[in-house]
Amino acid sequence: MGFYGDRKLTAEEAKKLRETDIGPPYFRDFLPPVIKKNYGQWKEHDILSAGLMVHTAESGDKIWTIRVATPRLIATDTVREACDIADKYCDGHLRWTSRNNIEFLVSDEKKVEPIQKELKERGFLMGGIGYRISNVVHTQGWVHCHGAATDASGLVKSMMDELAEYFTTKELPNKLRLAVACCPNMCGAVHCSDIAVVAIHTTVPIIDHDKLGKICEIPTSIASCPTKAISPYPEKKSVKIKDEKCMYCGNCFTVCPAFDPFDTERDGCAIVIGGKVNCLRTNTKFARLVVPFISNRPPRWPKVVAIIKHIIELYAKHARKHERVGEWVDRIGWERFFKLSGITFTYQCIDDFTFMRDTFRNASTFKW
Amino acid sequence: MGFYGDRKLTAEEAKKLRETDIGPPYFRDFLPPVIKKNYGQWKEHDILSAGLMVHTAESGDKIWTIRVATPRLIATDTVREACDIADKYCDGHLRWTSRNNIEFLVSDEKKVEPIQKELKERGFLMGGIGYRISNVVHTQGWVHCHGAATDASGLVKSMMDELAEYFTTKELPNKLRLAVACCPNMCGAVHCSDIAVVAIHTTVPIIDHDKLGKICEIPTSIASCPTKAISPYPEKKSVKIKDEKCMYCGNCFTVCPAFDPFDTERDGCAIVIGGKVNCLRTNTKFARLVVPFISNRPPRWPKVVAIIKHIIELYAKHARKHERVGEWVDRIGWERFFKLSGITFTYQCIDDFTFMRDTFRNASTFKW
Amino acid sequence: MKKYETPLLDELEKGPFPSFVKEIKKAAAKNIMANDELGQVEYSYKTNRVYWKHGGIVGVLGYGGGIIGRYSMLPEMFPEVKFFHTVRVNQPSGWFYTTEVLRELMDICDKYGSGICNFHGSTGDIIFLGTTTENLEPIFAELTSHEKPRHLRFDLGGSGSALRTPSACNGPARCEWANYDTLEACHQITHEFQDEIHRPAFNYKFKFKFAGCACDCVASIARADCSVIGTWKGPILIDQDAVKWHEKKGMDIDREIVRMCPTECISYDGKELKIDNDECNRCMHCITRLHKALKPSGERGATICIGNKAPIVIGTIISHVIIPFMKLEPPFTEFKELARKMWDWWDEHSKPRERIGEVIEFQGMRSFLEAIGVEPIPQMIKEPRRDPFIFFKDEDIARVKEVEEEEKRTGKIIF
Amino acid sequence: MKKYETPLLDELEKGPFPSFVKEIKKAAAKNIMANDELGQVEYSYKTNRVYWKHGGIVGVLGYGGGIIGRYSMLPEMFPEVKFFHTVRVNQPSGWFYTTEVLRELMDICDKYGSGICNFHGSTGDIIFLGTTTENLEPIFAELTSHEKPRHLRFDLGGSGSALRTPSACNGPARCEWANYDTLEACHQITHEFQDEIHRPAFNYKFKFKFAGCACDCVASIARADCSVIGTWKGPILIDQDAVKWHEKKGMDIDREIVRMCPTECISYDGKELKIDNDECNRCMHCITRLHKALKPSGERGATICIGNKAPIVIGTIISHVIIPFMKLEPPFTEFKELARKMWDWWDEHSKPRERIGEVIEFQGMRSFLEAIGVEPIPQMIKEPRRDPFIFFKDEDIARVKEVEEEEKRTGKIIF
Ligand code: SRM
Ligand code: SRM
Ligand code: SRM
Ligand code: SRM
Ligand code: SF4
Ligand code: SF4
Ligand code: SF4
Ligand code: SF4
Ligand code: SF4
Ligand code: SF4
Ligand code: SF4
Ligand code: SF4
Repeated sequence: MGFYGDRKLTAEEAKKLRETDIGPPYFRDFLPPVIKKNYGQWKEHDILSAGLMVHTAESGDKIWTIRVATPRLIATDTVREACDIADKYCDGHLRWTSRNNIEFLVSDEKKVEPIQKELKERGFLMGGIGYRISNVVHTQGWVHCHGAATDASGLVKSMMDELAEYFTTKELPNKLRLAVACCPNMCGAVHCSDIAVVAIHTTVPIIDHDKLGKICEIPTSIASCPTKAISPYPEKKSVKIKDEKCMYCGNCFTVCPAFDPFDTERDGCAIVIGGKVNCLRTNTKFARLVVPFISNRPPRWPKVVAIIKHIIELYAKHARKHERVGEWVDRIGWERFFKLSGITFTYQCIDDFTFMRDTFRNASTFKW
Repeated sequence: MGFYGDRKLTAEEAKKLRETDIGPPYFRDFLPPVIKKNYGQWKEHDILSAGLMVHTAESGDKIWTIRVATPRLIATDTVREACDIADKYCDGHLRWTSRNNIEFLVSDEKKVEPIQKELKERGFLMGGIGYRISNVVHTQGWVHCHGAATDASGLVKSMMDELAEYFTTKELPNKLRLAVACCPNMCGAVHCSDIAVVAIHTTVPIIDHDKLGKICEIPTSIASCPTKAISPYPEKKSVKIKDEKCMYCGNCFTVCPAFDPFDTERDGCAIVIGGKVNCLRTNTKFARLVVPFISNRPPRWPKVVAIIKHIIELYAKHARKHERVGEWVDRIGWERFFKLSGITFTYQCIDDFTFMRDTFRNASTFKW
Repeated sequence: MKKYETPLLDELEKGPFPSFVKEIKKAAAKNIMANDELGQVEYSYKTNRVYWKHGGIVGVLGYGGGIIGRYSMLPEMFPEVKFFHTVRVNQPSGWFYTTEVLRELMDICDKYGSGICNFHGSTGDIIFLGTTTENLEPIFAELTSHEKPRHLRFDLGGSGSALRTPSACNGPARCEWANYDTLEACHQITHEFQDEIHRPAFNYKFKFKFAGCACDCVASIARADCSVIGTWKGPILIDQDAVKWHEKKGMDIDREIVRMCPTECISYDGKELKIDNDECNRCMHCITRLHKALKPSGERGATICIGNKAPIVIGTIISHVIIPFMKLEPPFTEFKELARKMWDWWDEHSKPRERIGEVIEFQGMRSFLEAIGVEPIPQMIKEPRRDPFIFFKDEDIARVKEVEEEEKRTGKIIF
Repeated sequence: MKKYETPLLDELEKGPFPSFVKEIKKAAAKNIMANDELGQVEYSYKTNRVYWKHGGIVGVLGYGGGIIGRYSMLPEMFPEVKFFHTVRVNQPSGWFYTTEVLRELMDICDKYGSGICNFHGSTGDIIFLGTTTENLEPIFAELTSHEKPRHLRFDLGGSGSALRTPSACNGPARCEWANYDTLEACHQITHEFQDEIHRPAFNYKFKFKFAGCACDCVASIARADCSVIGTWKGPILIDQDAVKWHEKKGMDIDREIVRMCPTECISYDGKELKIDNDECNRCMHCITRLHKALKPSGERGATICIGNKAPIVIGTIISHVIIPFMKLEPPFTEFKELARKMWDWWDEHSKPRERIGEVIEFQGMRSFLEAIGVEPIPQMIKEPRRDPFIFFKDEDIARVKEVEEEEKRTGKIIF
């Protein structure tokens, strides 16, 4: 284990061994030979099944990719298991995707069937390629982050259990990208996802005035607030929050731990839909709020899951081929989406931040 | 003249005669009989020429409309001349349009030819109906407003002399709406016009500190500034302007005459294009800046006129039938518009006010 | 009368389009104010700047608006325009006139003013361009008096922080597409709110404009705080023969209609034109182009949009949907009540020089909707919010909790 | 080792999708930190809230970043996660690994950490989830030392107000559409800016992401301050036979391609597919769908977009075009210079916790473009400004005056 076996390095040893600024290793050293040879010379690809695609080079060489899901949070032994498989079928080469899937890179056509068989036997879930749901971009949640208003991993697991067949088999009109962010900092960058959950607080942070004076700077605390809800409170050498102006983003807490926005009853999830990253056909789109608040219901968040599934089924049924969720909704109109989905439209859906003006409807042309 | 002949009322008399809150007269009293009869029962219309259309009622009755241009600013005798004509052919009925044209309302088909002949002889310009340029919405300018950074009437006259055939004969892909505002207050509401001129200042107002202290309120002056360029100047009991923050809108002057934004060399015109009011096909659109500054060159503003004409000719040539200017440009892209038109793209075209974010291009998808 | 050389303005007498210079000269021939106006405008042309100045507020007794005070900066050079106020006269709905009333108006303008008018001001008024302070009361008296039998009885329009003169497209008077009586609405509403027009009591101006359909021939959405735009609820009726007629006349139905329909709800197989009315957003494109073949049907009313204003201070706003559909029939009670509720809210939440559209932005649409008693619906927006900055009231969370309780009881998710 | 009851988390072992709970338990079976992590997460599930807290900054000597300090709020209940820092390890470009290096990484994670990783963090790093303060230096030494012959040599990634770990799509390694070498670019740029990564000296974080084409498989435009998106300048080459092949496979070329082209520049008459390349905006739709038939040609490079950030404080920004086209070839000199110029400007104009996209908004794009020496062109914007609030510098007016002088001389208008 490690270069020094099981033995942990002492501080002294570490000091001697360490080097700085070496940067990441050179990726080329890790590429399979067929990729090295055909680097930049790929001609085309074919998607053979949900979990399998083949890329063909100008030279005629091919590389098969088998994609499997991971929960992202992964035990070292699971990585080792993947390594065992990659050793057996991929000459020791594998990669991860930008959405936390493992891709086994097979150069020998004869190994394509066997590796799939073994992966299946070992319980790996193959899929996510093509017009399907791939893995869910998500963040730390209760597993590790101090700011989490919900758990991310559990939500993802709950969602994907329900949607697994869209990963492994069923096709959709286009790719569908899901994401979860466990607070409005949005490390999951959910703002351009087809469907995403963003965890939110819904109570005004409680301020620990003693703590604030001691460990935080007042100007920084004031500046942290997007809606200018925070103002000085000289009597207490602290600050105060104007309740009506606070929209619970938690940024004051990010900047200073003396703010406490947590509330076991009133933390929960919002659902946003219709974002897309790429610029195919239409430009990058922001996801938009459709359900403002669902109480946290671990371990399975049944309502969050049900609503997401419902929207996906609507999308599957109504969108045209190649339309992403946002392209579909933009075509039919948001008023039609709310009617079709039966989702209650609330005040919260109406923007009241900086860009509200451009979200208001400036026309008598809408659908009944 | 008047009800009391030539004699002006004395203050005393006026006091006795005056009545308040009577409101405008009832429009129905002014409607031609055929309109009264078929009110709300019109079936269809036909545009017979640029200056002539006929509306047919469910009853089969018809009313012919002959439209003529006016400079909006009009001498009483010219109105009387129009009255003479209306008496002769329209049983004394006529109206103005929302774009300052006169419409003669003829109920008797036999009079349709003769009135057109007489209007022509008298030098009235018939036109503006259908897919053409109609009259120009505009404002007071040097003729009457204290705030004018250019003249409006003269600009309109100069533009329309050059474009007259688009009023009287030539067709365009759709209606084309022109407007002129003589300062950023935009009484001409040019912001949703196909092509418009908005007069602007380009120098930081000079403040008369003595005057300011005397006649204006300091908080009001400060609040007037959209970019927060104005701050207190306690030493002078006045305010000062941070030069880099001022974009010369003149609102401080509107609120307080101690600000002087006028500059004979640096007042001028900007050209905006691509707006539309109605929601046919596409929603209401804002006009967008294409030429940021052209020096005032009375009496004919040759450059302003030339650029407008150039854009109209491009539109005539490239747009699809029924496309408004903005719909055309949106289809081809603004980068293509600048290329086609050869108009120099400047820093000024890049938004740097509140909504800039949504005007930046968030995609690698543009035309070279 | 002084004779001004006007070489620059003379240039603007040339050319095919009607000339405002000719008009000023026509008036100047017999009116000394018009003559000095001519001189001062020429001087502006020569020196490249304006010579009017801010001035004290002027008006008629008991009114706070309707007159714009204006003074020459060069009274020595142009003494007759030392005072050169405008009088805003409230036009009749739809700008319909008889020659009789026009003549009478012109007489007043000649007698007390410069003999020059604007037909019309940008808001819709008849503008007498230029008069003196002492003439204001006589003009007002001549306009409003009912003493003598006559045709003319006009009132002043709005100015200042008041309700401004409402205006309307010609609507049912001469248009087949009017979905409500724009003219009657404009008239009755103007009469209802005379006090609000004449006695500025708002924090800033407020404008109504009435358009009979989405064509918006009175530019209401771009020029009125309250834009009332006619619309309907039933299907579009199709006369297939007339479709053929249009086709014969040269229309390419596929390119010009089918492909330009924003909701892609029209199809045409060369024989029959079909419209999926449920998906139509009533944009009026097909109806206006196939104007002999298509017409709306069913319930009529208007969409009410709020909030337009000019760019200063926070940038241009165009009106946005507040009431997707309101029946608009005399006596327009619902509409009048709405106006009052809006103004109350506006008054309560605004500072001076804040238009209602700005205040809706500052306060958020919710505060406004709650004040006027309207439930949020998706028709009000183009798209929902994009940032996770979400306000809740305790009652909102309580409602969510209630629903969630019910879900727990029934085992059924309520979307 | 303490055994926690985890009835709630146990629920999440069920179901078809891989379970993070199984993973934690797998690690917990032999790692006490993982075991207490399991306990604390279960407790969060039970009580509906998080139990991690803010803590002092921790790190390795000479670096200001790469470690996120984390502490349990319940050290009595879960003593082994009293300290539970994460170590961000800079992944290789494109997330390609050999089993050898992975095993070595796992060994380190087991020895010093909780035996749990994130593959990968949202920014791209390999994350060792949970270790103590005193283990940081040893981990760092084992990652970086070159003392022994071995495969693994990794460095830490970024955190704090620093350059964050850049990432790249797999690009030329396994994709036919890469317009530049995303992996090499990512690698060399990461190496160039080691100091900026490890020693936070910016006013806030800064992220690079490299995508080979408009598909943007690394979500660069939505997740990096500097998004580098491959594109090309030549025509799209068409293999008409392959078009037929796609058609035979069931593609409806008219519906799926022609009508979905955003610039309407494709036509298909059943025989020949034509593209008006001048009007194409290179959106990649047709190319990705007719992937056997179409491919880009001509000069290759990238569009550089700047400014993305998460919603707080002023709302989400997505990156916008700053350099429409830049050749991107080793040693990427132009790009590196651009980065330095950007950072200098950013540094000069920002306050702490202001991302570059925010500062571009506060200062206006001009200030930024001038600083990096780029002329404004229409490709940078979707549409020009709408309000008449226009800043000028004296030199701008001077340039206008010059042009106007020339126009006077030549009698020809310059547009
Ligand atoms: C006369 C008229 C222009 C014209 O030539 O037609 C006019 C003239 C003036 N407008 Fe206006 N506005 C006129 C229609 C408009 C319109 C268009 C409309 O109503 O359809 C607008 C844009 C729409 C809107 O209301 O937003 C308009 C937006 C302004 C503004 C900017 C208001 C804002 O919210 O930003 C100001 C500035 C102010 O209120 O102080 C303004 C201020 C003025 C003042 C009073 C100048 C001032 O600073 O005090 C002008 C008096 C000029 C004069 O010499 O008479 N005027 N003004 C129009 C009224 C005539 C009428 O009653 O029929
Ligand atoms: C007379 C007038 C109403 C009034 O009460 O005064 C009027 C009258 C008609 N309009 Fe209009 N519109 C009038 C101002 C407008 C305006 C307002 C403006 O220009 O400021 C608009 C909105 C312009 C905009 O979107 O920027 C307007 C947008 C339309 C449209 C939509 C055009 C389009 O974008 O596709 C139609 C439909 C059409 O052309 O078939 C229309 C159609 C019509 C019809 C055909 C309606 C009818 O059946 O009677 C009328 C004759 C049309 C014509 O002139 O070609 N009218 N029309 C106005 C004439 C102004 C003038 O002197 O030229
Ligand atoms: C670990 C990671 C989430 C994950 O589970 O993958 C993460 C975790 C944290 N992020 Fe993040 N961010 C992570 C990627 C992101 C991304 C996505 C990306 O980089 O593609 C974003 C959105 C994109 C962006 O940068 O705008 C992101 C936007 C934020 C923000 C908001 C920044 C802003 O400009 O608004 C914060 C708040 C802050 O900076 O104080 C933040 C702050 C944090 C902190 C440090 C919490 C804090 O308040 O100090 C989190 C530490 C959690 C922990 O327990 O380790 N994190 N963070 C990601 C980094 C892993 C890696 O290095 O690979
Ligand atoms: C492996 C991966 C790149 C990597 O370096 O890791 C990748 C690989 C490919 N992408 Fe991707 N994309 C990958 C993330 C993305 C992302 C980023 C993301 O999801 O966060 C996007 C942007 C998503 C968005 O717009 O919101 C993305 C948008 C695309 C598209 C555009 C889809 C569309 O909207 O029309 C294509 C084109 C296509 O599907 O034909 C594409 C096409 C492809 C192709 C066909 C490219 C090729 O010829 O090799 C690859 C297989 C596609 C597949 O999975 O169906 N890839 N692709 C990423 C796999 C993630 C995963 O595990 O599922
Ligand atoms: S989204 Fe918020 S809670 Fe989740 S990892 Fe990022 S900062 Fe932490
Ligand atoms: S939670 Fe957000 S809105 Fe509320 S006070 Fe803190 S920073 Fe301001
Ligand atoms: S646009 Fe400006 S200058 Fe022109 S009339 Fe209105 S306020 Fe006066
Ligand atoms: S001109 Fe406009 S921007 Fe300049 S100081 Fe006056 S109000 Fe402010
Ligand atoms: S707005 Fe509609 S109803 Fe009114 S005149 Fe125009 S087309 Fe007719
Ligand atoms: S009114 Fe507009 S949306 Fe409705 S069918 Fe006609 S073109 Fe389509
Ligand atoms: S971004 Fe383009 S080049 Fe990179 S992997 Fe995706 S499709 Fe290939
Ligand atoms: S790349 Fe996009 S814009 Fe270009 S031809 Fe293909 S679909 Fe059209």
